[in-house]
Amino acid sequence: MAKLEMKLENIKKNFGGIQALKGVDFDLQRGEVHALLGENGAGKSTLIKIITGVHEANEGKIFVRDEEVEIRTPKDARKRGIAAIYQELSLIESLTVAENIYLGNEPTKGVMGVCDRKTLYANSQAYLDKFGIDINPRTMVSDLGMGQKRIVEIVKALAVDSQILLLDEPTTGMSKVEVETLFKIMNNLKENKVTMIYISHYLEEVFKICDRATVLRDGKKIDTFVMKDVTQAQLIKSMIGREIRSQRSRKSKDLSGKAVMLELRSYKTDRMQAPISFAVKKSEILGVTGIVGAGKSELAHSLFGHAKPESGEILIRGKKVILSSTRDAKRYRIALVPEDRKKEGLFLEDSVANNMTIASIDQIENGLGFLDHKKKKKLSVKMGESLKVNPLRVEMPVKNLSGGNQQKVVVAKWLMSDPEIVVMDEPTRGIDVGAKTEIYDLIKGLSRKDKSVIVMSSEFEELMDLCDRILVLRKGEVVGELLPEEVTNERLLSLSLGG
Amino acid sequence: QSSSAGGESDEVVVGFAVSTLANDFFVTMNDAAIAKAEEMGIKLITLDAQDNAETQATQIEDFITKEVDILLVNPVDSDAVGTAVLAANEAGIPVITVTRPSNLGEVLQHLDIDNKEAGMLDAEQLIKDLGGKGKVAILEGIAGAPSALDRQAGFVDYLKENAPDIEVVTSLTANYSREEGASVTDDILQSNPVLDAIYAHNDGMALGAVRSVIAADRLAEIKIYGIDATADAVEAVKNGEMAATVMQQPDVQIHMALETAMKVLDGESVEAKINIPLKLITKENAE
Amino acid sequence: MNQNESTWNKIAKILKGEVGLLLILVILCVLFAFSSEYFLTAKNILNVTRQISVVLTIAIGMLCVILVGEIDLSVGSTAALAGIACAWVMTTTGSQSMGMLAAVIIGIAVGSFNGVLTVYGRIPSFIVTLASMGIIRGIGLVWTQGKPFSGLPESFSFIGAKHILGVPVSSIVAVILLIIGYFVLHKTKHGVYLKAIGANSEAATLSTIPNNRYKVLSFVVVGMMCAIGGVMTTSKLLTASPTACTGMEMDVLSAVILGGASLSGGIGTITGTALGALIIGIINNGMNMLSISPFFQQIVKGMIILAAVLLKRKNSKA
Amino acid sequence: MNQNESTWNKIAKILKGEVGLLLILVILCVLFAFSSEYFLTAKNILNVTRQISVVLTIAIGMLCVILVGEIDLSVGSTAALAGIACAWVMTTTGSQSMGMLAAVIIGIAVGSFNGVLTVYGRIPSFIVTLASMGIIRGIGLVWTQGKPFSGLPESFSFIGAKHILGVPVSSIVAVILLIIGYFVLHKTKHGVYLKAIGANSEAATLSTIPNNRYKVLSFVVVGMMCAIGGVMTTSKLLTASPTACTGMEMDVLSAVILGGASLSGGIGTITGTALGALIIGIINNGMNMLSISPFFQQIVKGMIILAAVLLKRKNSKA
Ligand SMILES: Nc1ncnc2c1ncn2[C@@H]1O[C@H](COP(=O)(O)OP(=O)(O)OP(=O)(O)O)[C@@H](O)[C@H]1O
Ligand SMILES: Nc1ncnc2c1ncn2[C@@H]1O[C@H](COP(=O)(O)OP(=O)(O)OP(=O)(O)O)[C@@H](O)[C@H]1O
Ligand SMILES: [Mg+2]
Ligand SMILES: [Mg+2]
Repeated sequence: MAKLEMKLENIKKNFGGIQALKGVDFDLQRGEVHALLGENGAGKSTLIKIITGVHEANEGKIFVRDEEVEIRTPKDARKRGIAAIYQELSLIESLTVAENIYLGNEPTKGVMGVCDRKTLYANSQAYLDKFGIDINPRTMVSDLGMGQKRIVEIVKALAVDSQILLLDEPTTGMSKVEVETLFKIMNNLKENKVTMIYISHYLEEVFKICDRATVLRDGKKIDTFVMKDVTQAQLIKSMIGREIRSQRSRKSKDLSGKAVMLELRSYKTDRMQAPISFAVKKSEILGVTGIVGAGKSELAHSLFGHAKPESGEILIRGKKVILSSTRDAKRYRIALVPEDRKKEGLFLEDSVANNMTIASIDQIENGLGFLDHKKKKKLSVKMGESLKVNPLRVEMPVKNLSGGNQQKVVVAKWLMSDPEIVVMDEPTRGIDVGAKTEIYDLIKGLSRKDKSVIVMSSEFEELMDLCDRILVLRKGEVVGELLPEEVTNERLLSLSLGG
Repeated sequence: QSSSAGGESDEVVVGFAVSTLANDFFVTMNDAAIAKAEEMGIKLITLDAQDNAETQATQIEDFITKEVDILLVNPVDSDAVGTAVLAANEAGIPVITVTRPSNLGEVLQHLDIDNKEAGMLDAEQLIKDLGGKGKVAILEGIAGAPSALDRQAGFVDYLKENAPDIEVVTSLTANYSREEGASVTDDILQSNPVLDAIYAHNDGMALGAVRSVIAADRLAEIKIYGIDATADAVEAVKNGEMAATVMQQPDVQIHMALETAMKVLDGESVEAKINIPLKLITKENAE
Repeated sequence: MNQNESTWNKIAKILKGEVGLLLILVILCVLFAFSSEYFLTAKNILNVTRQISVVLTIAIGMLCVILVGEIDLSVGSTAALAGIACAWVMTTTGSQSMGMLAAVIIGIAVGSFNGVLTVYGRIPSFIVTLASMGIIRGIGLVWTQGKPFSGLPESFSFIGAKHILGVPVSSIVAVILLIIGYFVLHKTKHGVYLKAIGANSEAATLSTIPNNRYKVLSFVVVGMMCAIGGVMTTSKLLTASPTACTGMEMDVLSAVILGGASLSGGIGTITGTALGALIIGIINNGMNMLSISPFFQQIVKGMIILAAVLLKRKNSKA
Repeated sequence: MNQNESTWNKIAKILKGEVGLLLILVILCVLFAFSSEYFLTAKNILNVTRQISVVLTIAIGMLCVILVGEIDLSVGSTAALAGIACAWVMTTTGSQSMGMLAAVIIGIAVGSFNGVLTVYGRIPSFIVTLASMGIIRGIGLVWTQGKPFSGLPESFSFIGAKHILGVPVSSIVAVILLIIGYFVLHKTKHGVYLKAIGANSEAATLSTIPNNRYKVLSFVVVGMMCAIGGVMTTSKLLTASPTACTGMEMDVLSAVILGGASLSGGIGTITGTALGALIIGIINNGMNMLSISPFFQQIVKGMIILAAVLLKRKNSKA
């Protein structure tokens, strides 16, 4: 049997009343990539954070290379050769890309801690080049798109010379292209005997890169599988305790009788590299994809009145409109589920109920303008149930939810406002296999009710499942428009990449 | 009607509401008050309003609540103290004011220091020293502070009347602070290659000016005048760094106030107003 | 064990907030009551409420500004200028209500000025209000030529110095404003919006909250509160001094922050602010009652504040 | 066009930062130079640098504290107490270096006190330093019985009042400290850490930065800078006054914030801070040169600051 790199025994963790981990055993063999699977809120991130010293376990033992260790702070973890990519972005927006990559790990000269800038920037550039991604290491992180930030985060973890690398949903918001690069790098690391834990809700990825998989459910370990000997359906069943149907429709809806709801004509903002034109009909689900930095989010913001337009026009129901603020957008019954839940979507310290209702707060006002807390609670519980938010404690601060459940709150917030046009930027980021179906059903339900839905996503499968039409963006330009019948993974990929 | 505070039946309790203890002059006054009270067997409570009229009103209220036997008030502002004095009247607590009067209410005695006169005394000496001709710069106290307004008016009016050939080249505030006195003087020295005198509304600023003038090596040509006669300033006058300062005898003033207080409590009648004589301190009479 | 812990946690949670402050207040009162017979009398306590009424009034507005993540350093100057305007208009027109109207107009004008420059000029509010603090103080000084504006009619002292059934009118005004503030901030969407803007302005914008309008509005509110505070002060002293309320910004900020608000925005309550102001008022009053000598007062006050906050923390950790 | 835009954008970006401040400075200098012949002389400019040297020195430390997202209101009191300690030890032992050592010890002690209470006591630094501001001022007052401590030897005026080759010694000290500060904050990892802590303390922890240690350290640094500032002031006036440096916190904060730092942490530069202090110093000096009357000075100063910052913003938008 292979040597153990790390072993966890009976790890327990509770947050206040919530028992996140209920005695988890886990072992990690040297040189393997070990997947950690489970529904939203199963306890995956918590386990990672215990290993890296962000949280301290209430009970249990950690062994690293057969030696029992205490890991109290991230620094302790780093001393043991453990590095991590966390689920939520942990970059400093006001520092440059390179400074972020080497934060806490700066190349220095002399005793004073003088930064060796040359090495800093050269090494960062080298790492970034590996991803073939066009990011200048001197740019501020605040100027990057979400996907680019993810890549910086990955590079940051790689820059630490680690023996154990923990990756918590590293590929959310990345397109196939970047995922492939990541896998190449991971394979490389594997050859160098780096051991990895890999968390993802994309099972195809897990089958591609992982050797074994451990499934958590409800804070308990269910089982550990060897990937060679298991099927996707088996894994899913073990994760959620039931099977789910696959649901490729791959047929165009008949939209011929539908009126055009929204149209862009040579529209361009100050950050777009090229003008963009397209139209969406009532009840249509339009997909928009492209690689990291292609301009999906900028388009999403534009449709919600949160960008600086330079030229072109937007028409709603055939009438020219000016969306100069998010208020305007709301007036035209447009909704946006933003991409970066931490920065754009949530008030982390505030309660789940407040987060869900804030964009449609008028609904819970009584005649005198006072807030009806009972109604607020009722509405949020209802919405929370339909999206399977777990645990559903609407008075709890939203920061105490797991990543996937936080994402559900963001989606909930906008569905509450009963919009006509729904723009969703990576709506299923970090959402588990089971709950994704719920969201897809919701989107389809919107479409049945004659609403228009625009979904920005870097996940091709998702779009192929869901959309009536897919636009492919490259450098801000529409380079392709595909109907469900003609869509294949390869076509999407080659269009995204160009050439 | 000697009521009592703090439970000790016979002790006379005097509340002293002082405008600010961030100023030598009033620190000296307070020290003298403490010494004198001890000597007279009086219990003295001092509260410092830190030059804030609202705080002072509050403190006087608190004295009234504590049922002190008599109030010595050194108003931050003669107008603003009025309502508090009225409240004391209403509570039957006798009030004596020192340094500044109260413009409202019934005050048994006011021991006055005429700030205008202090400015005049400096002006008089300055005219003498300069031979009626020259350029003078002024360092003002806190903008809008009553003492600053009076010290300015007394000085400037006297000059205007008696020495039209003396020009006030600039008049800037240094907020009664020694540091600002020095740095504002730095600026004055830069923009006035020719300058014969500096008049400061208090000794703190004057002493700051002294440091600045010494640093610029212009002490021989520039004479410096202050008000308050603090120990440092008298020393400076003695060794020729300052030309003059005005003694307002805060210790004498507070001694008299305390004596008045005892008289009032004994039922004797007292004079409504007492002027504390001012004294110009120059090298000749500095001790 | 689990059960136990969760009850503990609950208590800790409450203690962290207002109840912790209430506890401090009670402890202080007990201490002072044992040391001075004059302290715990209805008269003295009412007196304290009057003493803090101006700070309290302005703190309501300051809380709004702090909630959205801004700051207003010009409150003292604004209160003073509003007082002057009130006194001047009152003596000129002979009408008290005209005077108060003038004060409110000044307050709104200053608030709009600060708000518009902060929001649309995109200048940090610290800089804007630091500048306007000086400008407004200067205007007051120039207007009055540096001299207090006195000789106001005795009838005008109603708001600042009179009582209704033994309760000071200014305390009543402050309490009414507090109640209104409480409702607006904690029971309507406006409060939710203000907190949201301060907690995460980007997310607030994307939640279709009109950030800019609310920010300007909160400056206008603080301006109006300053106006009321300025009128109270003028009424109490029957004098409008151009140097009134100097340093008021620190007193107000102390109350708000001690009350649990965060300088970086998004966090804070009206009840906390009220308790914060009350604690500071009680400390000041208690020390005067105990005749603590002036030089020692600052030391003692600092120590009490630290001890109190530490005690609160300690409890909330348990 | 795209090309063009990016150059524009670049210029705008620089203008947003220090160059914008530099521009303001130049414009102010030109304006004042036209209005007063004495303004733009080497002597006067050196004079300004000496006048701002204390603010500048303390601002270096304040910047560290602001960068990590905290604040220090006790700087003025600390400087005063350090000055008193220096004067007392100096006259007692007869040794100037012992005096300065005493000042530095006071600075470190106060800084540690503030830092430890903020970080390990988990009390907002606004409250901690508000309390310590009072405590320290009180200690100074009790120590000196409220009277200035004078009669220091003339030789001690070297740091505060003397020149080397025509340049004020205190300016030289401040510039040396600035250069050290520049290197530490902008060239070593320590500066990066401070910014990271202030911008996102959670992320900083995840990046293995010892947040607590750095926070305490930055309070110690500001304490030490206060000590140096206190010694400078004492040396200049040959007097240690217990009320020295009152309100200094506002002057220092103004310089830091005008220099582009953000009160919520993570943003700020040494060069910006230096320019901020210089701009305020130049405004004060220029107005004195022009003999603008005290009542108007506050108005003019506020207006200039607003105009300057607006101008900068306007440019940075282009
Ligand atoms: N700081 C916290 N306070 C309270 N509860 C928490 C906290 N962090 C996590 N939890 C709870 O612990 C449980 C496990 O969360 P965790 O983040 O580990 O889930 P996860 O498996 O990573 O889910 P996801 O797939 O959504 O990321 C959840 O119920 C969550 O609500
Ligand atoms: N705040 C910003 N400031 C400057 N440039 C930005 C900003 N946000 C995004 N960009 C740039 O605009 C371009 C489009 O980014 P956008 O975020 O729209 O891409 P995306 O397709 O959504 O990619 P992702 O997969 O990263 O979400 C990118 O080159 C990005 O660097
Ligand atoms: Mg997770
Ligand atoms: Mg995007």
